[in-house]
Amino acid sequence: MIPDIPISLIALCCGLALILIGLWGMLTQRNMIRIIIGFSLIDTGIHMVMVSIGYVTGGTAPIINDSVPLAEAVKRIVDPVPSALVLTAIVIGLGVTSVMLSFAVRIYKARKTLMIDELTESKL
Amino acid sequence: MMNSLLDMLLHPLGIYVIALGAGFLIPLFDRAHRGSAVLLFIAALAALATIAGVNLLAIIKGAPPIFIETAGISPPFSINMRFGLFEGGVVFALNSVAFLAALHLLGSLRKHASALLLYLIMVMGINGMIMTRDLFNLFIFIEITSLATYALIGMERTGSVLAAGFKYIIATSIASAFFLLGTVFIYYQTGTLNIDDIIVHSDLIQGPIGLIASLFLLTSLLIELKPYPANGWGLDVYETAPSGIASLISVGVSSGVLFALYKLLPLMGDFLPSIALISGVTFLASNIIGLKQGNARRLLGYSSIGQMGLLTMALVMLQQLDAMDMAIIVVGGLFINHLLAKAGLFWLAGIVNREQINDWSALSQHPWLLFLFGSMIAALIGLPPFPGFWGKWELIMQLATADYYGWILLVLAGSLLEAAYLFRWFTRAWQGDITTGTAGLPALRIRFWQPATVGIAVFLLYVMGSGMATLMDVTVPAFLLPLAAGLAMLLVDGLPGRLKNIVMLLIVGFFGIGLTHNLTGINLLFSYLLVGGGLLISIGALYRKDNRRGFYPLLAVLLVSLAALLRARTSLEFFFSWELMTLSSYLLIAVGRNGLKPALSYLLFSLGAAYFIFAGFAVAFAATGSLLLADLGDAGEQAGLVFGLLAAGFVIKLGGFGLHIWLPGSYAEADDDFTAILSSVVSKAGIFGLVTIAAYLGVQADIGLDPAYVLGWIGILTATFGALMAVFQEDIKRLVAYSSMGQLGYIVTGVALMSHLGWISALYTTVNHFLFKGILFLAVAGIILRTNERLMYKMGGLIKNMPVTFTFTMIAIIAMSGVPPLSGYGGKWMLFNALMDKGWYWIAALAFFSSAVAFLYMFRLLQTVFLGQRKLEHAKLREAPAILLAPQVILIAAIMVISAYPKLLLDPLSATIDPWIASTLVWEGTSLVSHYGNWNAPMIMAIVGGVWMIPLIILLLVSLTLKIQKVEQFNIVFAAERPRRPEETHFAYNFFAHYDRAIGFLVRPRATAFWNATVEWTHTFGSSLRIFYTGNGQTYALFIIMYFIGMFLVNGGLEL
Amino acid sequence: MIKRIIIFIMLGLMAMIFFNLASNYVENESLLKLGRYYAEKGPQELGAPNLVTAVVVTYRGLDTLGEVTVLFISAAGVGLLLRRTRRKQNDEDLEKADRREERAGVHKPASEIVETATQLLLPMVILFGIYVFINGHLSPGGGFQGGAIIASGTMFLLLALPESHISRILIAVTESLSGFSYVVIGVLGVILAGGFLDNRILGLGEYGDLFSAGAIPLIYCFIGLKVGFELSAVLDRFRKDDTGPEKT
Amino acid sequence: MIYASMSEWFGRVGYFGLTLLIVTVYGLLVGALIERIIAKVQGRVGIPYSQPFINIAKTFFKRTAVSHGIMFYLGPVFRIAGGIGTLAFIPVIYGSEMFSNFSMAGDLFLVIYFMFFGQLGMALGAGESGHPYSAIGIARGLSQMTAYEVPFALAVISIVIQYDTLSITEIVAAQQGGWQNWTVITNWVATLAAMLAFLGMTGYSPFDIFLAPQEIPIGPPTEFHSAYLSFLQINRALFGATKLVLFMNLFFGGATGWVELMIKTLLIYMVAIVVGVAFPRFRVDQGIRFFFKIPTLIGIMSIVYVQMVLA
Repeated sequence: MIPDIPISLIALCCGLALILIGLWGMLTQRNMIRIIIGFSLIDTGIHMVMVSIGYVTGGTAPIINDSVPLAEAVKRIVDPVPSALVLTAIVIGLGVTSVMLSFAVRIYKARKTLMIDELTESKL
Repeated sequence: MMNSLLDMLLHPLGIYVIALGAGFLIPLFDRAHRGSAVLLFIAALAALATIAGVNLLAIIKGAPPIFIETAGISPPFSINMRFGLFEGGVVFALNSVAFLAALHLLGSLRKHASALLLYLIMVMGINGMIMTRDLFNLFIFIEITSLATYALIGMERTGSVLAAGFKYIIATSIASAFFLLGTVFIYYQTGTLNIDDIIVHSDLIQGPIGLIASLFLLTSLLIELKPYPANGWGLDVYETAPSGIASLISVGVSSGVLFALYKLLPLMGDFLPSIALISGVTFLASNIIGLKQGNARRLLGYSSIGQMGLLTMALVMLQQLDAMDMAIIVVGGLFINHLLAKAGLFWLAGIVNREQINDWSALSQHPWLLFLFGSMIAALIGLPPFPGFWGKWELIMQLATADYYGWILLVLAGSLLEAAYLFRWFTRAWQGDITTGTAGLPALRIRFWQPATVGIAVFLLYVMGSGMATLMDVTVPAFLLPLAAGLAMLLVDGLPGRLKNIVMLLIVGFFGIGLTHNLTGINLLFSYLLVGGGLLISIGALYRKDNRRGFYPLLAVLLVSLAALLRARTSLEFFFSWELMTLSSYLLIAVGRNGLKPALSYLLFSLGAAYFIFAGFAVAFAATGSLLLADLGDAGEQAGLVFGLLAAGFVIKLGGFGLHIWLPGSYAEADDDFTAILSSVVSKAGIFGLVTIAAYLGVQADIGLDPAYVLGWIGILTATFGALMAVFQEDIKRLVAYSSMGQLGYIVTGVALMSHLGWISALYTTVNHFLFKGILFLAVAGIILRTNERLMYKMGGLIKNMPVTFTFTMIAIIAMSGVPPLSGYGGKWMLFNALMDKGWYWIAALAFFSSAVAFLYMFRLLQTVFLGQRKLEHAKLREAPAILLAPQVILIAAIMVISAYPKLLLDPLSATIDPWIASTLVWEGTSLVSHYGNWNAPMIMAIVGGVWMIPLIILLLVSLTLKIQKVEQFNIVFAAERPRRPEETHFAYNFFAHYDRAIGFLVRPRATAFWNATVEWTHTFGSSLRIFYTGNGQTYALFIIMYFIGMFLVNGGLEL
Repeated sequence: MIKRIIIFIMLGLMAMIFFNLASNYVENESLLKLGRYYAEKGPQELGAPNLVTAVVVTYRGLDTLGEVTVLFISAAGVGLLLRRTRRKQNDEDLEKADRREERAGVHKPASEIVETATQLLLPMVILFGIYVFINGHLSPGGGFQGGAIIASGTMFLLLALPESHISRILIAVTESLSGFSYVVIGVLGVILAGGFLDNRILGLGEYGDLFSAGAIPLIYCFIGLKVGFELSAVLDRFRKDDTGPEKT
Repeated sequence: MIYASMSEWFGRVGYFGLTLLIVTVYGLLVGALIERIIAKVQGRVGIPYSQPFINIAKTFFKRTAVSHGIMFYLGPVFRIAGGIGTLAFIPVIYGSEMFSNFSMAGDLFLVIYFMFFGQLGMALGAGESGHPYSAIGIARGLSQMTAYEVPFALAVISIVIQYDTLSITEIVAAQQGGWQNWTVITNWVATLAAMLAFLGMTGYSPFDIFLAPQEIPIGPPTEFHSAYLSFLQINRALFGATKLVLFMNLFFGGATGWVELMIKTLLIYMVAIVVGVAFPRFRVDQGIRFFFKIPTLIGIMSIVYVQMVLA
């Protein structure tokens, strides 16, 4: 069984599983910090999905130097694009997380609570 | 490549360079000096708008779209951007609004350097979303915008805004996650990230992965557009965020997302129906819920979401119909409209700073703000001359050509609902001192510069709206003349009231005659009634000595738009003038004593009517491919539907049976002189419309008799119930108002007959109605002026004080009643003959009945007001002012002439109709002969004069021998007792109590109850639609997930 | 409870959708269009052995500029949200509460081991960060990675010496200037080379050398500095805000 | 021109004066006759035939008068003008150009509408007196009118359909040639409806509450006296007779001579009298509801009848 499963599929499945776990966290945890953690999990999951998508069977890091000469590059490296995208995505995720955290901090300061279901004053 | 630095700076790339450069430098400047940072910020924003503007101008002048490539590598291997007409337009508009919003917000923004840079970069982010052609780059710009938005929302750091902001973050971050996932899988399938490249290779997007990836992208963008019901998080932010930020979220961020969706639409071909449905439902649902909303900002939120739904729907529809060339008008118009109006409203909300719409009554003290407020609301509803009007027009036309009638219904119903709550809000604001809530609040303190940004937005709305007219097939100057007249009057609004009236008469006369002098046929006839009549009745308004600020400009708009209406060649021109007329008459009613509430129902019914007309025109356009009114007749199979819709519209406007509930209130509460104009002049516009469509459709297209027969019934039921309801009124204006409704009913029936005689009777009655209703309402104005009462039982015996008014009223009433020899008889006679000709016997019988019923209220009017016992406090009243009587004299003279020589009127009327229906009038001398009988008006006049004179002379002669004793008021045979007070003796209150006992059940206010129930039901429905708004961020997140899953299941997920 | 059930149903459906994705996923046998182009042309065009860096800095340079912007605004946003309000009369209670917390030992000084380790490791961490971003075009790594490493140094510092002072001015000036310089380099690309953010404003140099690949190392330096300082600022902000989250 | 010359015009006026006189006198005599019949029924002697004339003379020559104002003054003028005018528009004797009056000015429709003229003027005159009974009486009378107008209008429409004309002369013409051609035979449904309406129109019991001869002194004209009252009295006879003539023309074949006219109208009148003597008075609302039920139904049936049966 094991050899049949491509490595990137495993990564992909892990990534998707992480996303699900993150969603579960965001939907069920009332504590805002945990919700933020849920979001981070989703983010990470997506990053894993991205990287696994970029994988080419048998590929190596896309650095063209002595070990991977230019002529063989096309055949031997993994796709550099998803890696580049992941880099950006990570930073964005970090930005969002930090802002979310500062919201949580501020909400706690204003309301003395971190429970999201206690913040329903504007709704109708 | 680019030689001078200036060229480079003005290149669209400069938007990024300047925004980022300035953004990065702001903290540095701030360290040095806060003021310099602010200056840099303002300068950068101005530069953003300037760059967009310069480039847009070049493109409009014909330059090709600008493609911005980066990295010196050509796409798809590097990121590129596009600055074409659409991008340029949106970017320019956005940057300009962003600039204004910044000015509006400057007070709070300048407190923090980071707020400045966040704002700047948010604007840049939106620019990027619009211009970039790379999918992943789009994601980054979405994120930039979102992040900046988050921070700015939280800027004030109060509990509620933070809570709302957190929900917003949760929702949008899930949406972003979806977007990212979608992007990745799209890349996986196509191997490219360039949107154009993806579109070229869209065949590669296939199978379950393709489907899921596309749905991820689509759902993400839709969620960002806040579709119902997954939009509670957005509303919370609208409600709590600083107004400037909320305005930018509403108009800026959403527009960016919408543009992104527009770019990706070629990939979404399979999902267009679901997108349309979602946005349509959102539009409708937000507007229904809006009805229940009491919080001003949240209300704006619903309106925003609704408008975005409409925009999205319009966009998708155009894509689906392959009519993207219309996007510039439809989406462009709606977009600009929403952008400016909604932003302006949010700013205004910031200035007013009152949470509950009830508390906006503070605005009543600020007429100019009220003006701005009203203008923006009118724009949002899509009233002319604002851009939204043109956009909605074109949208409906396009929908009609595709036979999307359900969508037309949805758009119009949604618009009507939106009008309902927005104008209700406006009414509250105008109303002022309502008791609830305001007591504890201090008056508004508004600095003079604060409304400047709002003012600019409104100004731009007017400019853009008027400018858009040039894109359409409209004779612009003619149709903007009403506004010009209004503007001119506005400039002299400081003058004394009477002087203004004279100026207005001159202006309206000049414009009106200019507009109508070369008309022919039916239009010419109505030009006499509408323009000439309008001027004549307006003379009566001179009796008011007060200043009446705002009254004359509106009246000028109304009267000139009536003239423009007659001139309309196309349905668009017609509808434009029609809406302008609706709007101005609404405002004129609203300035009446207690006019606001009835004005609201007037407006809503009028808009409802207008939308029927709108739909009718749309169907006609779809059928004929032409906007010309003259081509209406070519509608072929659709003619019946067109006729039905248009007739429904006009009948509502005339206060048709069951749809009349707006009428008594508006007539009663409008200023007394304006009521005269409303009844005798403005109502004729509806008749004009009815006659016009009857001519084009009824006769030319030969719709068959069924719709006409229905119309005939509606007309006669209107007449009957109008009369019956008039009988039971205590309020003199309501009585005359219902009577007006009844009389218009005869006209409707006459038109519906589709025969020469029927039309002659309709037109003849129209003229006659103008004459006697003009007299009646002016007389009523005089009575109310003198007595300061409207309840008839509080009057009585006024014949002694106001004999002239009494005489005029009596003559008008005889003319109305149809008693020979005065002019009313002719109308009745012709109508009856035409009905018999057609075989509409039941209608004829009802016509008999209703004209008999009419005697009841006519007599009541004369008896309880002029006859009977005079109230003690009325002993010293004077006759109505001469200036009020003067127009009545002219009208009386006209009645007399027409009564004696109806041929003078009938010949031109017949000539008007002859082109449509061959004349059937047979004259034998002065006698008009019909199939059944004849009518010899001069002879009748002579005989009646004779038989009246002879007893009179005899009585006079006898009187010479009599000792006639003039007696005091109470000298009557009253059980030998002399009543002490007139109240005991004046039989007036509940005059027809016995009649009420007998058939009063017929006129219990069922229509009112029905409409109230409808309103109630809509409200209940609206609140039940709010069930999804729990306020819990997690629930909202769940909705988003469900939304995606729903999209997935609906769009083929079940088959996987 | 119903809500929970719905959530689980939804998650189940989501899992089903994901299963669809995974079951239809086929590992790529060869490079996709973009990847192939970059692999074939990248080294010659831009002179950077690390293709990821080539993509990040030049081919998708606009993304990266955006990325930097994202970080910049999140730092600004965090700063805006967590700014200290000017002490007003009614804030005094809060302040008192803060002092009580301090006395109660919420801000415990770090242990000696941490302190010492920090003193020892901090320079090396920072140096390593600098190495990572300078060599971004040659080996795995780059401006963001390097910046993050520098920021982790800051984290160290803050853990070890909670009271240590990080110069706001230094941060502000550095991030402003480096960001601005990045934009300037981008603009220079328009003037001197093929387009915005084109790295070929400087010579491509000897393939594989430290000073090669045009402006890439330069850009990565700015990015590294900027990221490092911005992340530090964010961390600093969270520290400075004196409402430590309570255990719930 | 229908009236070709001035002399013809004057001739018509003269003949109309004659008609007027005959009809008025006849109306007064019939009034007296009715009074006598009622008296006989009630076991009294009753008034002499001269009594109505004496009454008029008395009131006309009364020397004192009270006026409540100009409209009060004009009320009786309107009233009698309404009566005279109505008669003027009805051809009285079929086949007689002399007694066709001014019927060429209009048709049946004109007559029906002109009947309101006098009522309206009267109402206004009475109203100015300031007496509440006047107003009450008029309010009741008008209400009742709207009710009996319905079956009447339906009947009229029915016969207009039947004869395809509105001209009274032509309607009468169509009924010539024997009693079997009278509308009462050919279109008995319409006649029935119209006769029921007629009961309301005449103002006898059970539909006399608007006059209410006992409770409200004499209904709308409460305040009138002297010459004003004489006008009203004359009109009462004249107008009543005119209505009879109209009904005779519409439903009973018209008359070719005065004698026929008198007999027919008297018989028509008797219907109202018999019903009036036999039935107690309705309240106003009862009366109104009555007319909206059976008579209206009959009226509707008359139109159906004329369309289904006679077509």
